[in-house]
Amino acid sequence: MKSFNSRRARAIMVVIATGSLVLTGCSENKGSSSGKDSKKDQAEAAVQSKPVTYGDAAASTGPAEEVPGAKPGGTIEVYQEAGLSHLDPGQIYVSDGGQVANLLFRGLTNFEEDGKGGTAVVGDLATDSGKSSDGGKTWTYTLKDGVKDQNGNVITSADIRHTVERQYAEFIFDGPTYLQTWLSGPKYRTALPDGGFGDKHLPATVLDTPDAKTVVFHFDSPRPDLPQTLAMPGYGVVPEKTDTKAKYDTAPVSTGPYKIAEYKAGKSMKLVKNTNWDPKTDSVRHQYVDGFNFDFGVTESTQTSRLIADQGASKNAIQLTGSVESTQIQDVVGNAAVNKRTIKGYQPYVMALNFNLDRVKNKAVREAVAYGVNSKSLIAGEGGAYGGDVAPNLFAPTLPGYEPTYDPYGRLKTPQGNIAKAKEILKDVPAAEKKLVFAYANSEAGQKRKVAIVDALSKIGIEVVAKEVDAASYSEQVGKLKNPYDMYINGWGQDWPSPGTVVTPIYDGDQVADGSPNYSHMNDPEVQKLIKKALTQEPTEAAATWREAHHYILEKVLPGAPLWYTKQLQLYGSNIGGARYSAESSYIDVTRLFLKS
Amino acid sequence: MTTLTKPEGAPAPTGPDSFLSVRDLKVQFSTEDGLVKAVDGLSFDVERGKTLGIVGESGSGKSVTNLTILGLHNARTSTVDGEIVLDGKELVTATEKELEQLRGNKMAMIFQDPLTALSPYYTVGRQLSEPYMKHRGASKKEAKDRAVQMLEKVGIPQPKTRFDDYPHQFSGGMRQRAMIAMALMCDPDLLIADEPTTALDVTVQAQILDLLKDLQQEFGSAIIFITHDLGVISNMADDLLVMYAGRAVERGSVKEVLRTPKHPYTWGLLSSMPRLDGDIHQALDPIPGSPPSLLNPPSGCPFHPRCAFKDQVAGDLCSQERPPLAAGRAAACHLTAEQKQTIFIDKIQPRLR
Amino acid sequence: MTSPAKAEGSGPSIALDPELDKNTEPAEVAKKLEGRSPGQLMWQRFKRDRTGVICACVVIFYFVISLAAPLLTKLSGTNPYTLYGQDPTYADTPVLDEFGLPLGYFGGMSGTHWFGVEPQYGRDLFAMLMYGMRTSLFMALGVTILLMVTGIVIGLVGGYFGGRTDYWIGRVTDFFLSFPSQLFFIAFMPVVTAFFVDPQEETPTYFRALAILIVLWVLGWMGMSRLVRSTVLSLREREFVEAAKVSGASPWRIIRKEILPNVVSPILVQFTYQLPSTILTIAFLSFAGVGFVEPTPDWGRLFAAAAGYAKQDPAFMFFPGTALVIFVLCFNLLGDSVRDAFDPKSGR
Amino acid sequence: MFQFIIRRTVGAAVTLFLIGAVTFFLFVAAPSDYASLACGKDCSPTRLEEIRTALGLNLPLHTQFWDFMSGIVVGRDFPTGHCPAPCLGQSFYSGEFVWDTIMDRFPLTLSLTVGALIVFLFVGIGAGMLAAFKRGSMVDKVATGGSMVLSSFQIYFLGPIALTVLVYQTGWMEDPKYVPFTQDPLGWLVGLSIPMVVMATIFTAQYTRMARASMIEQLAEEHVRTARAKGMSQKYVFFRYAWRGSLIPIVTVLGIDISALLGGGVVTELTFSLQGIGRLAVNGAVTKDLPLTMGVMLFGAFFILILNILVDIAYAYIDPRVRLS
Repeated sequence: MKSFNSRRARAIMVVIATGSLVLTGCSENKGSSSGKDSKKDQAEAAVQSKPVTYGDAAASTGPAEEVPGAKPGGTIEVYQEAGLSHLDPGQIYVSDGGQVANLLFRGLTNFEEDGKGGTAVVGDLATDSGKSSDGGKTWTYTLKDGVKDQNGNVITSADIRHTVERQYAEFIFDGPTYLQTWLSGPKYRTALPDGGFGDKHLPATVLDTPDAKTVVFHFDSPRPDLPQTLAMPGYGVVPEKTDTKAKYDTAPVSTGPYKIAEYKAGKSMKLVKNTNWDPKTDSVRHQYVDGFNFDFGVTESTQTSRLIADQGASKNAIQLTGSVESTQIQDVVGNAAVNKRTIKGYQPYVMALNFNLDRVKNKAVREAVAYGVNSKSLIAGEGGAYGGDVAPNLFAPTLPGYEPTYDPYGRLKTPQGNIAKAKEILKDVPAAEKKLVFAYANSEAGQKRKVAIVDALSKIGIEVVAKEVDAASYSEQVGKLKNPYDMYINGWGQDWPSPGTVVTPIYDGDQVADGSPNYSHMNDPEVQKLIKKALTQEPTEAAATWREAHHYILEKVLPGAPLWYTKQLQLYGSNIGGARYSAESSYIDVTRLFLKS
Repeated sequence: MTTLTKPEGAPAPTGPDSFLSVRDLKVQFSTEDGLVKAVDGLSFDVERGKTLGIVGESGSGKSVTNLTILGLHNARTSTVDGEIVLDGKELVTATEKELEQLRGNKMAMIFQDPLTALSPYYTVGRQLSEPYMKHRGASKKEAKDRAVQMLEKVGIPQPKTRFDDYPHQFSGGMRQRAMIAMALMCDPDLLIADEPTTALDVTVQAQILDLLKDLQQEFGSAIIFITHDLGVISNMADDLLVMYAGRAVERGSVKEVLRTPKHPYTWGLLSSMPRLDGDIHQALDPIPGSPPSLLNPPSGCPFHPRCAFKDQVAGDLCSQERPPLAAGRAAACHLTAEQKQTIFIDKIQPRLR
Repeated sequence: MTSPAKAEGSGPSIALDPELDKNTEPAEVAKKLEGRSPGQLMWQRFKRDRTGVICACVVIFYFVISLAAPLLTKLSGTNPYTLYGQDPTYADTPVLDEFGLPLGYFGGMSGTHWFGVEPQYGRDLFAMLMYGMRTSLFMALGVTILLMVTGIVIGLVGGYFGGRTDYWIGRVTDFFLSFPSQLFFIAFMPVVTAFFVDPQEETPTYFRALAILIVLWVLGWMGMSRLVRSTVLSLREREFVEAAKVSGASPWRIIRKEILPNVVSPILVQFTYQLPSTILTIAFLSFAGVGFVEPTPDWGRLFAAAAGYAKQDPAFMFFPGTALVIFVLCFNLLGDSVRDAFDPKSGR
Repeated sequence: MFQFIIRRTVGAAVTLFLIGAVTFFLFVAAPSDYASLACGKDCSPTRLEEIRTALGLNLPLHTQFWDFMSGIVVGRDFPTGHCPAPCLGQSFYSGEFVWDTIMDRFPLTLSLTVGALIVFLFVGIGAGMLAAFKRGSMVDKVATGGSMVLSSFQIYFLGPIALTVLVYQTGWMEDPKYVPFTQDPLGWLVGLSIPMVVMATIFTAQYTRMARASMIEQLAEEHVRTARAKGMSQKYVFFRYAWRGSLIPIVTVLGIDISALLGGGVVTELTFSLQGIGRLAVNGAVTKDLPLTMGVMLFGAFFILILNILVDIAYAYIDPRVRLS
């Protein structure tokens, strides 16, 4: 799962909107059309949804291609509203941690983007993106020469094994679980309770390290996506000798181009150059600037105001995972000079109104809601056209297999809801079933969503009981199997560009559990069959299977009504060079930034 | 002897021996409720070494008059007319700076309530020394010596240690003594004592009065002594001025005024005063009614609404015409001298027995 | 932790001594003659204070329009809940542009939307403001009255009975005063709300109001209590109270007949200061995200939300902001006038 | 004096204990499961139990409370290490010792509140006294009127305006930031000047009005008149005699305002994106981090108590009657 945002980011509810106070109120606002931009975005999205290619040894050899005009020196200011929840790579799953991990940690593989929409997986610590055999059941990685951590220790296959094995330990709980599950099954923790810290290790039939440079993974079924899985920040290497277990989370050992010089949780972090990082071993990252100063606690609205103003230190500043404050979008987009300094693109998230299938059993009700919801008003709450786009289905534009015109509930035609149709469907539904409990996070954004949902659904004759849930525990609360709610809004995004990372976690009946992202508790044998089939198929065949599953889920089951696709709009200071959108992270690409002066 | 020869309202050149001369003084306050004539055409003189007593009810303008002499009236809300001449110096037109030089130096005031009149935030010694340092240019040391000397003079035991005490550490009587000491720091030629003993018990009162008398003899100051206690006045003052509604209604030497009062108001004052040797069964006889509004004073004689004898005056004279206060020993009343004599002997004197 | 009694006696409305000082002695005498009660006097003086009268009118006007919010919105034909910018019913009269900002002049002012519309959802600002003022004013009124009553009772008891009672009341007051109340609001408003609510049901707005009321009340009565206590302390020593005691009046009678009438003026003055500050505190709660939630119209939240559109849509801030500033200003000025009317010495 | 200090210390300790108790039990009473919050997404029942144990949530409530409170005095031992006294526990969330976190953030809040305090006391009392001195003049009207209008504004309203005018539009000043005073006093002042002044503005008005009123009142006091009767100059009387007395109501109200000051600090920190105690409180509340919330509340109360003691000392300094009784 790539959850929509870090817990803390969701939790920090207080957004103080700031704005420059030039009285422009007396001029008439005739409304400008951003439709053009919208179409451009759609085209870009198509580019973004290109499948990933697997790079060979040549592509994996450093140094990375020079960024045009790049020059060394200077320190980049990084604005971020909420502090990082984790620095232990094993615990990193959410995007803010991922962005930082890209500067600090290296895994076996990494994504490399060409800036034109092409994304490749290349070898990072490994010489290439991995060699599969046995029909995709066995993957072999060879480590590059001369890769050292910040202490100058050479990274060996033992470190890789340790990195994998520590994921089995109890103190790692927020990171990705794909690899462990594939290696040892869903109850993987029982396979190695002490996480490899003792004498016990995974058997060589599962994870083999025949020599200091070779790592071999053995799976019981084909895992064609492994190179992409290993590129997740959560599988960044943790050198065995310097692992401090739980304490590692605040003081990790760096293998990337930068290392932590000072870290004050929730307040600030200073990164400086890691002199033991050798550019010749890295085909993706650069080390142009001397360091990064992370400034946590800068609200999105302050970030936006500062970056629009572009004064002093803000010229050297970027937003890490924050985006332009929704109230200030017009100031950014409406001003050509500022608009030049933006990063735009689709994020991988699809926001959906998920139904608790254990409670809302009448499909007519779900259908009526799907017809009746007002995507436009919800998007308006996110900042309008630049905050999101109407989602006709459950696949994001960044996902391979995205179908822009697949629109079973007429969302594109009536983005404000098809009230007549919904009413008609509800005609024969007894009143008791028309009362739905809607849970929302008690934050500013959550309250806005509540207003839109209640407004839209009351129009079609649904009685909505809006129940606030503490913003910090929203995911936990609605993630409970026995939650008392009928519907809730959740966002979901791919972990890597494959429908498998969307359909499997959120619609696979096997995943129904407390805290599972299968928020609708959907357990449909037909879907499970399709998932099983697709996961072992080659990409082109799999695409068709995923498509079938998608259509089946949306039309036959309807576990949730698609609402909107989220879009990214980030701003950076005028002195920042090399800024571009990373389709993989859906944020600014931090590996290639430099300061112009 | 105080000269009491000038007719009221007719400013006359100050006599050679008249140290303070007040002529036709008018003080008006503008309040939110209208214009208040607190003092309305008052004249009197005080000689060096003599004491003028001023009596009157609350609100008769006694205190305002004396604050005005010192220039301590509220300049923002009040206007002052007439003249006040102190030792040849005109005070009404004097600048604030000139007044500052005189205050506490040439003229000093002893306030009524020693509890509130001394600042709680500074030591008694400091409060005493300040004026001496300012007016005499004395050093801290000199001022302290002087203050200790004065404290001793007014009868404060251990003045050296008491110098550093705060007022709240003093008893009421001691505070009043300290007040007096403070007023006398610079040997003032004019001392205004505004009910200096009202707040004190009788024994202390007597001590303080003796003290004042002694000091007057020693320094030869002129004293204006304000009180509504006729007993105290008879003991202290040489001359007496009776005030009512911002005006002088009777004046003369203390003996004259107390023995043969000529104004119905003075009669009232005297009869409302209990006497130690009086018949305990005889009821006191308060003046009927209450003091007049100064916002809207009664026409004619301001005392007429309360006057029991106004029907003896022909016609509406009392309510229409303000009786003048003649020069010297005089009373401002429309009653004829004979009428006054008859009334006093028939009705008032028996009660004073 | 004891603050000295004398100093306490000189709180914000220090000049409470009903006896005027010597300078105004004649005036006082004059008034007595005219035989008006202090209340009448106060009223007369107040009537003459033009600023005070204007402010009183403004304040009354606010209360009237708050009361009449449903009527007024009936007049404008709008309500604070309809999303005019998003509702398909109103699709033919667009009020928002692509950025969710109001179309037209000055925040989308028009015959339908008198004060324009709110960005993003396009709700009618006039209706939102009217209803929002209603929420805030009545909340503030409720809280203030509770605070005053509690403060008066506790202050009276402490001040009148003195001794041990006063000592312990003083300690309790100190305890509450050392509470970091604003931090407490943020941390515990959700908790207090949760106490009242069945987790299955929607939190009714009045529960939320109740929670706000309780928290502000519990942490807000101390100022009033201290003021009343110190006033009562000084009154207790006064002759007329002594006289009443000597004549055998019961404590309750003394409090009611002798003391209460004399603390009315500081209480009234304090009230006029407390109410606007309570409004601002409620606005603070909304700002910190622990006050009322959408879609309950709330003045403070409106103001805080509008601050975010200061540049893009200044009109959105203009109306609620101006209304708030004028209201707080007038209420404070009114407070000054009331104080002056009770106590001309302290005034201009 | 010694007795005074002893008494105050005991009182403060009792108050802190009670505030700790109230905070703790209110927090615990809230229907949130902290362990499951900390457990993360992949939360197995065993893991939940482990977290419960690690956080001490499996212990009886009174034990938890006692552990926390005694830790302040004697320190505590956590699996991650020893937490020396004064130990305010370990954050559920970041795993840091709360005391360390608070100590890291407190200098900012202290700078902000004390800076604002100094600004509003100086400006407020100064303007109020000036207004009283020049009563009825233009100066008086501007000072009183201006303070009235400003007091009707809010930090979150003035803050953005100040930023826009001084930083974003003109670039006259840098974005507000905290530089330790010991490192660069000038940078400290410049960096925090906008937040300090904005925060002070809200309070200034009240103090201007109060200073003016109490000054006018003092000027009518008899002892002030006595001082004038002694021939002391108007200025001397004004700035020595009247001033002293006029401070007493101001100091009284200041004592009551201290917790509001801390609250003002919260809003200011939020408005200017500064990282102080206020932000910590919000984070603690939002993430349901009990030790952090407890720590911040206790520390806030401690701060208030300290400032209150300072206020009482100021009292004694101003009024000798208090000093000796």
